[in-house]
Amino acid sequence: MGVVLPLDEPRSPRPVSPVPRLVVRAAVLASVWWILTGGDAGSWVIGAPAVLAAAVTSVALGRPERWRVSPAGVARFLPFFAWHALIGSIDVAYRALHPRLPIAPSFEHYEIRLPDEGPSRVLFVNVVSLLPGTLSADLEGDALTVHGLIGGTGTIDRVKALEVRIAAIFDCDLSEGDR
Amino acid sequence: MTLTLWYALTGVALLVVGVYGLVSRVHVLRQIMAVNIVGAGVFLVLVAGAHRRPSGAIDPVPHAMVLTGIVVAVSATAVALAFARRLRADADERTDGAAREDEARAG
Amino acid sequence: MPVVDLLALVLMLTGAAFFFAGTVGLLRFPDVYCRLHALTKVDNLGLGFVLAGLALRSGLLTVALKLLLIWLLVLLASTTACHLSARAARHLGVEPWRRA
Amino acid sequence: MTAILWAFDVVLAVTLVALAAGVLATASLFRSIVLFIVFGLTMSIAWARLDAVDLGLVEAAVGAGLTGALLLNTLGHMRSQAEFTPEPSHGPGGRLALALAAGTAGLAIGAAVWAWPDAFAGLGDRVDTHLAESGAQNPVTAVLLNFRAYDTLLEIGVLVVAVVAVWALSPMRGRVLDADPPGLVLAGFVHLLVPVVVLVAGYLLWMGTDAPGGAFQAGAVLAAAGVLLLITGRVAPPQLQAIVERGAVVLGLVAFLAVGVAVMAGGHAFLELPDAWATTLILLLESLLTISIAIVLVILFAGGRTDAAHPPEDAAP
Repeated sequence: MGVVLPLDEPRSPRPVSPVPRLVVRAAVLASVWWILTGGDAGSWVIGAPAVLAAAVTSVALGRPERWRVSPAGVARFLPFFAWHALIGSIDVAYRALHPRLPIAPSFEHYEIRLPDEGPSRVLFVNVVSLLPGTLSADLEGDALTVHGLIGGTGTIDRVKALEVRIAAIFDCDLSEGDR
Repeated sequence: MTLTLWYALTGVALLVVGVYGLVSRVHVLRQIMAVNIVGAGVFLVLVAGAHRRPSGAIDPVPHAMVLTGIVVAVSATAVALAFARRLRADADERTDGAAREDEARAG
Repeated sequence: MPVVDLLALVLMLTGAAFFFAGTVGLLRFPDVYCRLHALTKVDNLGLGFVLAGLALRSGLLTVALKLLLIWLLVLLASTTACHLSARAARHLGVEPWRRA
Repeated sequence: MTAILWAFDVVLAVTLVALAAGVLATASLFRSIVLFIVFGLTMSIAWARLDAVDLGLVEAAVGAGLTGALLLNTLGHMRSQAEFTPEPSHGPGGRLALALAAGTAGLAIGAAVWAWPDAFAGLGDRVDTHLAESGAQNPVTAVLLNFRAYDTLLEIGVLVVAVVAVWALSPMRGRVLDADPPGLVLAGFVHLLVPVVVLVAGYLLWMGTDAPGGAFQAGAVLAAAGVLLLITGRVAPPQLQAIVERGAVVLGLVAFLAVGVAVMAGGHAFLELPDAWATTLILLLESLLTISIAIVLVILFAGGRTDAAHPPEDAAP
């Protein structure tokens, strides 16, 4: 099962109604407001118009996309991310403090298989920069340039492993990515 | 030395640096930044002075004035920058015009 | 000192240590691309530890959630800034460093 | 603990002065502007140290963020050869004279500051006495929107005048803004961030009545979102010809005047908020001020008028 979040369906023949998107985003933003104000009931005088304005802004800025988030994918991704972000930081910190500066930087190229322009790609390209030894340095179409701090084939392997995890969050099929 | 005095003197130091920069620098952008630094120094003196209430609370009136001051400073900066851009654009136009005349005369 | 406060202190000091290492990396790494590794990864983890310590000290769920929100926004902003900096450097033709 | 705090104060003060000197001494204007932005952020730490959280918020958003964006934008307009300008030297004698003059003025002001009495209540006690009837728990907001509402009225007037001045100076011919398409990562960032920024502006507005925050902070944060949309090409530069934008610019000023005059019907002086209505009126005024401040700051950033008579040419240099 997956929660249907309103966004994109690039090849959808019919225009997608913005109303469900608006409702879902307003709900998400309302919970953010709740967090900000610590659940102050009186704050909704400003909160309700602010949430509405934010939701309308969000819908107006996005393309009429539709995407799904798989809770199971998220549940598997979070510990993966936490662990690798921790390892990644310790690794860089170690290399920065090491007297001989053990780094061998190089640029590597990677063909992204995640669907075009969707939120999964944005998440992917951003998270690459937080994982051990990899940093997304450029993006042209499907071609991602990764800066590896240690070089070698490990860089691409880690990026590929991450892409699979991201695909699981958004229920994407990576095999049809080479369209 | 109290907290008030320390930060007020820091504000005075910023004021001195800013004034010196304003009169010694020539590029208009740097002069605009110098004025902003002078402003920051003055604001710092005012707010440091607001920290002297025996109760330990702050005096909100200088705070409100400085808050107003920061917003007025950014509008003044924007107007100054608009002047700078206009001067630059007019200067460019003159040079372009002169270059065209030169070309016409040569050709 | 209560155990919670002690744990919070340890978390915040760990965060500070990461910030220190990140800054050392910024100063020691040879080119813009390597420096971005230090800033994006190490400083953000340091911030995460500091915020975790603060959340623990506050002992309030809403404060903890607010701090988590701040951390996520900083992560988003810094990975975006990192990508844009690296991209701009590449487009400007900044040569990557190679070990001589 | 106090020793650590003193060490912190010393480091902060030295950093501030060194950054200010760096801004003025660095040869590259770009670096100079970056140092200026860092200076603004460091100032906001100083505000926090002086218990001026309201100011810290405004300084970070306006002093560092918006002023920095304005400066960078202008630098971009001024063509690249302006970037490195050797500052003509005044000669050692001239520089010494200037430094002596500035230093003497500093010593005089420093001496005046040194002579300050250690304890000085200022107007703080009077604000505290009347805080309950101001309609706001945050004394800074109480001063801004009630006790000294005149100042705020005139300030929003200054903002409107600034827009008119900028507008009169520069019909936006030539390059409008960078035509570079934002790219997937930046577009995704803007898409996620801007709605949250709108929400945070609302939050600062709501908080302002009883904690640090208020119309200026909220307006500045909202303006930052506007600037982000502008530089990533998501919205066109404000069209001042459009009645909506002109209306938004003067909204705060008009509302302020209207409230100021309306209370006179109840036998109050101009801008003297009746106690029973104060909270509602402050929130209303602050909401409208937020919108005006945000739109004014975005227009100041866009830095010129676009209208039918002067359509912006394409961004080709």
